[in-house]
Amino acid sequence: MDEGERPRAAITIDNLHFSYPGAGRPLFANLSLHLPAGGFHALFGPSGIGKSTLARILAGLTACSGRRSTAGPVLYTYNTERLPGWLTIGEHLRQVAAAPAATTTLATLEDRFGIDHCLNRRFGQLSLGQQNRVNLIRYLLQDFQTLIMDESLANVDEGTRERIIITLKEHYPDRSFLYISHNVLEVARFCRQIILLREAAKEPQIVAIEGLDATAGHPVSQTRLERTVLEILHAG
Amino acid sequence: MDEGERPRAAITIDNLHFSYPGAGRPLFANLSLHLPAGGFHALFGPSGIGKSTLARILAGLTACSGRRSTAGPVLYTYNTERLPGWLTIGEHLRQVAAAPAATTTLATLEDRFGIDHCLNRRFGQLSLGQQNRVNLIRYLLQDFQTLIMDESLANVDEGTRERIIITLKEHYPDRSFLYISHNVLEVARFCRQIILLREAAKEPQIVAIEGLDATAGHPVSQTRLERTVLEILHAG
Amino acid sequence: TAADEQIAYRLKWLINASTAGDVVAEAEGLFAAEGLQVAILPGGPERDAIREVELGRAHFGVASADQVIRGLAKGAPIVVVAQLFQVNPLNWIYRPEQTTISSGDDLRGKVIGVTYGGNDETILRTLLQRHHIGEEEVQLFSVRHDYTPFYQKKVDLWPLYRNAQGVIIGEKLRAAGEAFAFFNPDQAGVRFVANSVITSAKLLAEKPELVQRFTTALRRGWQLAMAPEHAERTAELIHRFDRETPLPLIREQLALTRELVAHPSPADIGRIDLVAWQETEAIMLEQKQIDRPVDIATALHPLAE
Amino acid sequence: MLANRLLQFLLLYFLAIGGLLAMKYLLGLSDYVIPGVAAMATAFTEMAAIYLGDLLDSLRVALLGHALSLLLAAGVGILASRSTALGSLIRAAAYTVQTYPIVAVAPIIFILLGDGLASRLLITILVCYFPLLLTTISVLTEPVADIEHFFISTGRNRWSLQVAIRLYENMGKLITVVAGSATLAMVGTIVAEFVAADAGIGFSIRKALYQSDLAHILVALFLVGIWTSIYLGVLETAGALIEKKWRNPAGGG
Amino acid sequence: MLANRLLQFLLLYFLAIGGLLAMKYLLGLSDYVIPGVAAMATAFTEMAAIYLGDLLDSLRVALLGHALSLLLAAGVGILASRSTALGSLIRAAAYTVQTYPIVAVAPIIFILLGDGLASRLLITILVCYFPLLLTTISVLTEPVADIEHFFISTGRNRWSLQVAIRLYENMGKLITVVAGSATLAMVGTIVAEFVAADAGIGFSIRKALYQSDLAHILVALFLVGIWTSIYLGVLETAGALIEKKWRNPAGGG
Ligand SMILES: Nc1ncnc2c1ncn2[C@@H]1O[C@H](COP(=O)(O)OP(=O)(O)OP(=O)(O)O)[C@@H](O)[C@H]1O
Ligand SMILES: Nc1ncnc2c1ncn2[C@@H]1O[C@H](COP(=O)(O)OP(=O)(O)OP(=O)(O)O)[C@@H](O)[C@H]1O
Ligand SMILES: [Mg+2]
Ligand SMILES: [Mg+2]
Repeated sequence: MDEGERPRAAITIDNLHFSYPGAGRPLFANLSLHLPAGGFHALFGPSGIGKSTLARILAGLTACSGRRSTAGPVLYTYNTERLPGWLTIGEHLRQVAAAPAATTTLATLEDRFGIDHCLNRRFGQLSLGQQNRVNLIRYLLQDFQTLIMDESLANVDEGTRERIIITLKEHYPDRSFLYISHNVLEVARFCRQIILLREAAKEPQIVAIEGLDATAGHPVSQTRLERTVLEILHAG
Repeated sequence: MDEGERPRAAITIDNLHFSYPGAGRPLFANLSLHLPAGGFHALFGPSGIGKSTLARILAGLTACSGRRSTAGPVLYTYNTERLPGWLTIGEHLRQVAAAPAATTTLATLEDRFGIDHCLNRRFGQLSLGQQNRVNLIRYLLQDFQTLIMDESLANVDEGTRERIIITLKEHYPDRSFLYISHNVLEVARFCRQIILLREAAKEPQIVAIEGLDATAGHPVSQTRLERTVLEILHAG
Repeated sequence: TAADEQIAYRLKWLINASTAGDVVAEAEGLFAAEGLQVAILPGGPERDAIREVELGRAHFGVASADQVIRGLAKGAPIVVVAQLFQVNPLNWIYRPEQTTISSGDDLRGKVIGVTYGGNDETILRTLLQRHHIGEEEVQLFSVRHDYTPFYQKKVDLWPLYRNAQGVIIGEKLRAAGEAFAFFNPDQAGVRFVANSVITSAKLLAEKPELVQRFTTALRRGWQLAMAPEHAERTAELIHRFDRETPLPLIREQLALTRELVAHPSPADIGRIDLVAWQETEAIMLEQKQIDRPVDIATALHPLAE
Repeated sequence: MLANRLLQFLLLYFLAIGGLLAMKYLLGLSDYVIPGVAAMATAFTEMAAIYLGDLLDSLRVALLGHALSLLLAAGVGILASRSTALGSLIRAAAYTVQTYPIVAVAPIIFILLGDGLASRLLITILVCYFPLLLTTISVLTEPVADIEHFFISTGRNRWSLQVAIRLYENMGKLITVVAGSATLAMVGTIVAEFVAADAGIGFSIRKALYQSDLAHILVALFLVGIWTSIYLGVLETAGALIEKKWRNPAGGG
Repeated sequence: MLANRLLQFLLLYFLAIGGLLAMKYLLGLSDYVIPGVAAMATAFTEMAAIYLGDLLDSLRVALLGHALSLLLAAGVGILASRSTALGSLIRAAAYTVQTYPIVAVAPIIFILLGDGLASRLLITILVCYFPLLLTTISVLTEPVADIEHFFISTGRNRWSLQVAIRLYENMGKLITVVAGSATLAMVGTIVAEFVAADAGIGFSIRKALYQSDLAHILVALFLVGIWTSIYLGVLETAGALIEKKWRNPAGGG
């Protein structure tokens, strides 16, 4: 796990082996992954395949035996995080907004994420999807090169979710995102690269598929979308 | 909240008014809802609109001012529930399987839900989607007439989720399900009635839309699906 | 033998030189010679031999005279069968370099340690009254387990048992090169009976010979313990229980105990001093420690040998 | 809550008195072993006013001692929950001090602090702080991962913040223990007065004990019980209000 | 953990002794106020073996008392956490009993239980159980909604299950408090021996106290500290093992 020559990828991992203590077969056997620098990418695969585990390894939160190198700070956020209870949402967000510039970003994000009317409530008084969004916003205010979003929008409705993804791509063109989601259409439409995680028995365990990387200005055609979706489903 | 003449609906609620203490405007103003008896239905709407709140009211978990009547026991399950930590999943499920008949049901469900290889692990050792599925299974083993599933499959991949929904419809044809999900395609395809929850300002606050009620034997055409999806999106 | 009667004997305090006779009676087989198997139970501040005797938990016990009189005033059915100390060992230690006490009058203006509720309080108050010293003319200091305030010279006079702590504390002061002396209330004219042996009126009525045998063995034990030629052996026996006190100090304690117990002569060991008891009762009445006379003579049962 | 506590105490107290009296009359015990009703009544009328004065004196110390114990437990708990060598040493010190019975350390306390309020307070605190400390440590050493993750990841995990998070998340538990420890403050004060003071209800109990005066002791225990119930009831009510104000009902599933 | 505890104790003990000696020489206090090094050494060589025997005797009682306190606290805590009138009364009783200083109730205990192990154990338990009780109550009265919801909804919410859930979810906290309360068991035993027994280290401390022998007391406190550190260390190690075995690391987010 050394930071050798500056990698072109946001995160590189080679030769990863991992199993949970007590588990029979390894979860990852000789896995290698290169998350491209910049862009909105997906980590995709069926439930229980190891996405969250891999995400935590990529973020350096779980120790592993592979070689890992990163370009810049990597943050990992997940959908069941909570905020401290003694502050209102608004107070908390203002407190964690890193730089002065972040304050204006914050206002934009609050508006685009549709949480501006919740700001003087506590975290426990929000709906699940509101909690998801508030949590994501505070990570966006931080100093990161790569942000791993583990089901960070799982409880948000599709319309809002699309608006959020597009906002991210507009506002953070130079950062790398790794988005974990179970929505194949969304992933196919909005992601640049879809990293498909498969069982440890399959070789290679990881397949990278090109997504359509849609933005507000560049919607994608129904046919291309269907083709990509099929490609993803077949590769899994 | 009396159980008057036996209603034809699984749950009926009339004249519901509700606001959270301290909140400015009411969440529900004069809302009425009739959940049809039998069938797989959805409660749909944007994040923060009040689905979870309404679901808890329907289940009798939150006190309210409306008239509520139900046909048979109503259960409410949500995605962040947990199992006791000292039992393995298998032990827990066997313990809560209500009747002897439930044991065979259990085996089928474990298989169809794809959690049969997790049975001798603890809840904390499961992935999110596995946790979702295990939690749902135990509710299915109970004595209920209506089951409200609040984002119960939110962290499960689409393939598994469809298999689960189809299994539910096959195995429990006489029961009523109220499914809360943010996936409009899924809801349109599999649900019989889609109860659309809108802002309190709109009149009526609830709109019921006919879904396609697909089963394993009766897939639905792409055009009908698109039409229903559009109908839902426009009504919202 | 199996025929031996099992007797529980509750002391007032821990086993030390003040219980020499009790230990010797047991260890030298004097109880056994009377057909008694006696369990000697150490006492303490939370122990109350009168209660235990009344409840039948103990057959005999040691209590101070003020405890006995107070118990009688509240109807406790107990009797006194022997008096262990002919002279009350309660003294006040002081540093003559700092404090001069030649008579009770000299207490005026002093800081005097007192155990509130203890018999030293009664004795002290009587002393003050007899010498016409008002409460405001002295400073009373509440005494507790440890001697720190006396060591730190915050208190002029500190109450203790002359034959027990008196020796130990004296040794410490001597080691530090400090002079010390004792103020004895007896010399200032206050006679207040100390420890005596009690049993229940019921036991005395039902088994007078048992009480007789016990008292006899006990008196012999004390006579043996106080005999100078037996002193070394007595000291060793006490040391078995009282390991914290070095043997030389125990010997010194024994010598002092002899002066208080075999007073004026060894023949007086165990003697119940009626006059002293009556004076004790009078003091307690005077100090409002009891609200009515108990006619102490009726509770005293000196048993002829 | 308060009225309840008082009623419960009265019920228990008179049950206990009833038990003692039953024992007295069944076994035919003298007033010395267990005082009769008349003796108890006399003791009450004679001593209640005097003891009430003593008790109020003690209560002052108990309140102050309780407050200081809370501060001490919070302070030591916070320091001790740090996984540094110093934190570990402070924890060891807090535990070691607690191991020693007050009576054994009393001479040292008197040498260090002399007589008077300081010693009395210190002893009260020594009796009262430990359960509070244990709770504080147990709460502060258990991570609240789903809240702390963000602060750790973003390098914001100041130590004070971590303490705040863990205390806040366990507020209900803390309030229960803080209110409950009120009784320990009371017992600490009484013990202190027992070994150290020449004032307060503990001192009065000691005097009664020396004279084997159970009737007086029962009067004192009655007053102690009444006042502790009140103190406890007030704290519990206050705790419930705090919880209600600070913690809002959790949002929908 | 164990070695650490011992080292820390030794460090603290000798720091404290150093402090006392510094005070002695700075203030010119005589040997009977604070014994000199020579006196301490003599006391140690003379008494260590004797006190060790006493201590082992006490440890037996402390272990038993600790175990019984755990049972009592669990039992009373479980009963008291029920929101019934009986539960509330039991809780009030537990609090009231705690309010009374042992020394005041000791005579009553002796009347009821007589001498011997029973009284000694009861006093140990009375000193030790309360912090455990407070923690138990605080844990048992706080719902774990996301686990309990299922059992409540399906009418399965037996009371024993609820207790199991809440205890299990708070195992880390409970272990900290249980291990920590070992020191209270030790102090409870010593107090019991102080007022009640004719054996044990508490009894020896009392004798030393009556002889005003600080050097002996310091030897006794040394041994008490050593053994409590060992006991505590063993419990903490055991607790860590239990937690590791029972609680598995949480799954991915
Ligand atoms: N602590 C653990 N001990 C043992 N096995 C575990 C542990 N945590 C997770 N697992 C298993 O490892 C596998 C991968 O889990 P992970 O949470 O990474 O899956 P995932 O791809 O994120 O699934 P989901 O989409 O459901 O969140 C799963 O089969 C899970 O059961
Ligand atoms: N305890 C509370 N106090 C005040 N407002 C609350 C509370 N809980 C929820 N709300 C608000 O009530 C509204 C409805 O919340 P609810 O959880 O029912 O939404 P939802 O439709 O389930 O949303 P989601 O899809 O995000 O789960 C939201 O705007 C939320 O912020
Ligand atoms: Mg996951
Ligand atoms: Mg919701």
